[in-house]
Amino acid sequence: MPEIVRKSFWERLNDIDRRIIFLILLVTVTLPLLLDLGGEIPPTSPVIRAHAAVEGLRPGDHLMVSIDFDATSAPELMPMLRAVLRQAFAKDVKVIMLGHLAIGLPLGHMALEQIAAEYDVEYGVDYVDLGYRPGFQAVMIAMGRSIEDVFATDYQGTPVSELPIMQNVRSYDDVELLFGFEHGAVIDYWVRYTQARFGQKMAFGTTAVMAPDAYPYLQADQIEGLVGGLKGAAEYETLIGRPGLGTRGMPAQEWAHLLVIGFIVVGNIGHYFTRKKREGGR
Amino acid sequence: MTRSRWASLIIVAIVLIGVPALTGGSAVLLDEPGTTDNGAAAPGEPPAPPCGVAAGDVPDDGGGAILVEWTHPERDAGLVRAYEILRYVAGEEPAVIGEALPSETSYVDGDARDGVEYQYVVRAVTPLGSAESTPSAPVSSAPQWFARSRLNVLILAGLFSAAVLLYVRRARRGIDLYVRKIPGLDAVDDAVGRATEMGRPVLYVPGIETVSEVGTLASLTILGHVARRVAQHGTPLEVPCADPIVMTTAQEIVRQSYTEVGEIDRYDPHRVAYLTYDQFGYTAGVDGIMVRERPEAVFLLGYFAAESLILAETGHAIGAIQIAGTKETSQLPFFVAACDYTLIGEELFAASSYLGREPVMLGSLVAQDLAKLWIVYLIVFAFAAGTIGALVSPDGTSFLTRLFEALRAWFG
Amino acid sequence: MGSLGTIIGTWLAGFLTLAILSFLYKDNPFYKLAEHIYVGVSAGYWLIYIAFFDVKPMLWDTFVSETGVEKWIILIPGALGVIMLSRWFPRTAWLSRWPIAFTVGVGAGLGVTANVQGYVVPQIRATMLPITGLNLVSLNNIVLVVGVVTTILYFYFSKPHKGILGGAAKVGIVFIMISFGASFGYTLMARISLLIGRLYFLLSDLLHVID
Amino acid sequence: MKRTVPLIITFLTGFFLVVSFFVPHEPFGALEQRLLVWFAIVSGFTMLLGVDSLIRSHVRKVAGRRPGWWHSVALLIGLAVTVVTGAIGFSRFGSPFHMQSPFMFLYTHSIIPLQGTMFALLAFFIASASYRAFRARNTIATLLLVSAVIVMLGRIPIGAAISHFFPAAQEWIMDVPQLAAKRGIQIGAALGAVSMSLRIMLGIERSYLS
Repeated sequence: MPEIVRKSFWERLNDIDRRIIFLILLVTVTLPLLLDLGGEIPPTSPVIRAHAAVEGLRPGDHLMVSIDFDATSAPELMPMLRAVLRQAFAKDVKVIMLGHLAIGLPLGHMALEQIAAEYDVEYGVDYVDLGYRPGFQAVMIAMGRSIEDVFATDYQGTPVSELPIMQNVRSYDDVELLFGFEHGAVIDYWVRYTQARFGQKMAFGTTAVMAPDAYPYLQADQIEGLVGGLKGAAEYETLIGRPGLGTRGMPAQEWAHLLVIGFIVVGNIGHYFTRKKREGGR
Repeated sequence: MTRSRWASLIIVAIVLIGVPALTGGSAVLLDEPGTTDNGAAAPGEPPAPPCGVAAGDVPDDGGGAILVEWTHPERDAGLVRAYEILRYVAGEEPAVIGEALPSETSYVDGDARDGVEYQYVVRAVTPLGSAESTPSAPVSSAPQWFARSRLNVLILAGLFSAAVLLYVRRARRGIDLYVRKIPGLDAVDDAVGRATEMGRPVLYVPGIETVSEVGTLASLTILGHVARRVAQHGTPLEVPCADPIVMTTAQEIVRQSYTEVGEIDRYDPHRVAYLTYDQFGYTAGVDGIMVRERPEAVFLLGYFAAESLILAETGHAIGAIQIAGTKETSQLPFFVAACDYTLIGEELFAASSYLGREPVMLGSLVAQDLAKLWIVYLIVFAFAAGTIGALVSPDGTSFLTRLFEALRAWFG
Repeated sequence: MGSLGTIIGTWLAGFLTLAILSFLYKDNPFYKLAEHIYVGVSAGYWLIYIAFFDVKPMLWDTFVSETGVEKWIILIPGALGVIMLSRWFPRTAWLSRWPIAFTVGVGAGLGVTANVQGYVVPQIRATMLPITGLNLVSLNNIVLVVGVVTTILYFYFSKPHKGILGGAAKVGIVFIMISFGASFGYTLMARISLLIGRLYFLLSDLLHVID
Repeated sequence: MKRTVPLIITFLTGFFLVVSFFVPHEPFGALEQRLLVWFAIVSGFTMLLGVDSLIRSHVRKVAGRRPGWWHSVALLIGLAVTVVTGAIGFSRFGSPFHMQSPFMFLYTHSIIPLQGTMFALLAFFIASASYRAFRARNTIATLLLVSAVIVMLGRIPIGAAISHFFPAAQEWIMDVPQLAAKRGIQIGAALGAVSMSLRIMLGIERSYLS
């Protein structure tokens, strides 16, 4: 007979409004970000080596930074980029940015300006953004002879001959280290052309998915170091002593994982009890 | 029932046995590879040159390419920066035409003129100077008429095509063919029917790829069927497209379906519309259509990437019946989790045959089954041959082992 | 762009981010606005992108730089493209079936060989595995062969799933479900790092709550 | 004419692509590349039809003052501004994709965050889908659930901290049963795709132009 059946706790839990799930997830991810709950992530050898390569630069040395990713991999690669830029500026190392992904370069530029503002550095003197030129293989090879041949101007169109930072930089010979941030095949060309041909020292940050592919380069000592995924970024931040998105992101990542598993468990408990009730009522 | 339980039990047993075994065995994988010590003292003189330089025409190409290979005993010393490849024709000076990594022992010269005889020299470049090999024998490049490495593809594709045509012909002659139920496809008409009853529209999402992706073509053929049903019932049909070619093709198909059932006046081309080529812009737009138009039936058929779950969850939230299908194995789990019916891989391609129930089309399904059966036989045969061969003579000399290896080699 | 541009840009980005996130609560005018802006801007973006990276280099630049036959051959797809535009005029709209037929033909032609070469041949080869003795690899090989074979048989259409075929299909569905569960779980991490990226933007770049 | 010519075009295009696959000799070897370039050019023109369709449908909404018409105004403005900035970028910097181009400013501050946020919605939907869908209703659903949880745990450091079972099991499930089912599905789907392509090439399946 029809009557108002009060829903049991488990039934209500079963049909919970999904917005409550959204909210719990939001809180779970936001809290570790806000409160900096992440302990330090102990660095592993590939990251230690990458850090040491930058650390080995002396004031006035030139670090070339290549932006070879776009928005889809920014959550993983931006924390590394920030960490490397901070380390470089703190050591008075001069930064030359360029990139082989036209649509990704604006991201790198934003990070460069942001981090530069934290330090007492000046555009054109301590750092420069050369921008993008099409045809990355040709660009890589040509820079071995003359950077100015390819990048006659910086991203704003200022001739590099007018930029103090570029006065002593003619080719790879004057670049002490290259740090590439990669989410695709460009890394293979950096190694194949610039490392093999010109003996350029280089280190890379890659997405977690790409890292295994880049590992052989590290094992063969073709590259100085390798930072992979958000975890690698967290390790790098530990090494420079400036916790950032990597360090904060890792606990957020873990918590969210555990939360989703928790959801599955709770959903199943609810399912178990309501099924008992359904079967009992029959 | 009991059989499925047995099957699951077997699988669980395999998992339980397999995993601990792996836990024990994978310790090596977890180790950090040590840094190799590279501090060997550099000898004070240039290394020995590369040797055994051999050049030959690149097979299976349209000409214009020569493959150069060499060996270099000194390579392990870690001294070599790069190899330079030099080329010349008789009577000319050798000139550098390219470079190879220290780890490489071959180079493809893609700039050869067919019929011209070239000789190659490989030069090892080290900080202590460079060393040149003796030149290779003269060779020339030539184009080929048939890519022999693709012979296996030709044979397999040829056999399969023949089977399809054969069974299509048989079907034409009126032989009755059985096809098992595909739940997702049986639900297509129900879903359209329910939308009609509720007076709500039908939303058809043909994926985010263009027509060069076969999954999109499959989706478009199913669209024809859905559009006919929709036209018969007079239910509104929305087809937002992410690709303009898909849009024009879909417009043709939908218009044709309306014409066939004599309802061309009801056809509104503005409902088969382009949104944007941007993956997530399209997703945002389709989500908007879902929450505002409240379709009762949602079809997500074709090529999908990460947006699959965004679309399927929004569709679930508005309470629509959802029928999804794709061949992208990475997206299938999300459709299975959020949709009422999911067409998995081949079922998507079977759909147009199945829905049409045209004997001609069903013939091609039978041919596909035949091909699957043969693939299964082949895999099982190879398994048996390889296993028995290995057990009979573990040193790999038995006839069966060689047969097994030959079979594998034939497949590439 | 000066710093004012960056500030405006950051606030625009912040507004759009929040507007899209608000969809999780329910559809609302802000989401609707962001959605429409997204569709409009990205449609324009891809129009420019295709014009600049497809049509300009492939059609225009080729036509300008090539000499001889190539110069004229490249006009064929150009003509097909123009014919496609005949859809604007109802009387000539039927002509657009020619370029449509061409594009569908490309899809079909690629579909025949690419699927055999890309999937069938390498996957069969990779599944030709033996037992070589009592070891882990052999065990994995058995599981793999059984899994592939039964999954293939799950898709057998022209016989009822009874008897051996029925049994195989049931084992197949077990493998399929394990596979789907695993893929689902595997993707979780990447999705969450995307959310972390967005929240970090809001908390750091926009609100400056964290650095 | 209206029906036969398209069928012939489809057949010939498909046929030449197949020939090009097996015959490297000129002029066939380069046909595949050539036809793909043609395809890209045709789709470039078709993009005009797409944008035209988008504009018309929203102009109709604005003209008819349909509910929410001002959203359509926003869409049209967004579209127009993007195309105009693209043109400015092209004329002033030689490329719309130049860093200084206003087109890139728009890209950076609207498309990137929009894309990123839509993508990030997935984190929420994956949570709600797991809550709802992973229920131990029967043996098969239980397997789905168990393998998902094992892989989820195996991918985070905590999983390894609880037991080495999780990372190892995660790896094994991904490498063996997961791969097996994926292969089975792909082989079947590939056969389906080939037979579908054949039917289209030979005109047996012709719903796209019938």
